[in-house]
Amino acid sequence: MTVRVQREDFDVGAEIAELTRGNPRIGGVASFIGLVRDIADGTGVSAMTLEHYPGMTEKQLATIVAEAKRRWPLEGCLVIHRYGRLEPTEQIVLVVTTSSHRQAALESCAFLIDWLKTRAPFWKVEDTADGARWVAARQSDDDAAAKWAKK
Amino acid sequence: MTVRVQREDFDVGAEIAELTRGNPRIGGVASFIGLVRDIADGTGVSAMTLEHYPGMTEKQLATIVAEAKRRWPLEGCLVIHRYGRLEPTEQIVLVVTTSSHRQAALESCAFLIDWLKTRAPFWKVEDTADGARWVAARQSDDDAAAKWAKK
Amino acid sequence: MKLLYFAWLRQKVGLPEETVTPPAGTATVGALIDWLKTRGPGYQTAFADLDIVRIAVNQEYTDRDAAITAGDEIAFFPPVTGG
Amino acid sequence: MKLLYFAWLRQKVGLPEETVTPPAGTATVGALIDWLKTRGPGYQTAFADLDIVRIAVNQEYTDRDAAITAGDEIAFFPPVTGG
Repeated sequence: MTVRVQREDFDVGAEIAELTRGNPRIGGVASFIGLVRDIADGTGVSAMTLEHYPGMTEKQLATIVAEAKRRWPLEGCLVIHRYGRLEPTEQIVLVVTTSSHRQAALESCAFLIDWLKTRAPFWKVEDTADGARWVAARQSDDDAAAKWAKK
Repeated sequence: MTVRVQREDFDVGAEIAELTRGNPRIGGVASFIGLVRDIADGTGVSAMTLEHYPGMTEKQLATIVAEAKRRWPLEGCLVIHRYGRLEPTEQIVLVVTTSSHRQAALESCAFLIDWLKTRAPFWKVEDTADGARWVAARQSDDDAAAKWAKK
Repeated sequence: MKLLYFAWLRQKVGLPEETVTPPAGTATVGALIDWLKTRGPGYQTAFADLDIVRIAVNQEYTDRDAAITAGDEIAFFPPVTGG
Repeated sequence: MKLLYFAWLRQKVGLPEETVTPPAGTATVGALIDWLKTRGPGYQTAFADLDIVRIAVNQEYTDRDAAITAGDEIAFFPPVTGG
């Protein structure tokens, strides 16, 4: 159950291999990778910068991971979130979950990214032709997170 | 939109990199990997062998992928399924979906593995201490596939 | 027509595939199964419980009511267990 | 107490963090915000619409009713947009 907040890129294949290595109880591995797009809300984006709240970020991510572990029978769980300046096609975030059961891996992975998006203290500012623009929070992200509330 | 049925192992990191390379429209990449477990229904499994129906397998997988593409706005989609003899911790199947939208990637990935499990003509026979045992289909897999039927 | 058997159906029938010419008038998969069961105990065991036999004609899923003709590829197998 | 500002709140206030000693009797986050707004136009703009200001005390989410004491770390920021 690892959480990392880092400026550097990550190697998805190596991270998944590391999380699963030598554990024959794992039947399913689900992962999600968030990438920087070159367009947002119809406007071209040449780069974005992710700011975060050191200390609180790790704390919130650990809380979310603990909640996933409480809800699903997980063998392993990894969250990596980058900060700093990122260009289109670069990797922002990685979530990987492993379990004996396919549905537990798939559901917990979706849960983690949905909750992370509304609870982890990161903020994006985008470079556009009109200058820097702070990304506004989306109602759809709140809705996605809310659907896990009742469980 | 690629489907591969092969005896050889696959490199998850390389496959994801290949599917996303140079496409700045992708915001989310979801993946699922199925691994061989060393225990099934309470019995130790030393290896399993996957048999399939060459020709029909590729056809069914292509149909399932086309259905996913019809339901979600996907940028890319990859399904790799192995056959032959596999030992615990070995990779069986890989599903990767990419989209501008996180939910489209996550949902279509779950859909693909659920449908694949009930429609792609593969059969597993497990080596146990009591000899070879054909894996029986699970009601839970039918239920998982059925939940996508109404969409 | 070409018949294919997979998994434990293949083991019970005793062969992975064969080319057969059923009697004239064998117009559906169901009639074909009835005829196959007259060919020996392996077939009888393989087709004893049709609830757990899946059918594909020319690589598409279908059922026992499906019409068949001489050039068809007809496959019989248990519920699938891949993934 | 230590105050932290992030994203556009940081830009409006004009600094990422500061240590302040609010008047005696400033017992809640809400009272602290009222006092901060008396300190200049940057603060007034930053805290103009409290519906889009999130609050954390000692790195846990809370709201304007939360009690605060001298040793606390209090952070103000917009709704988060990571992931």
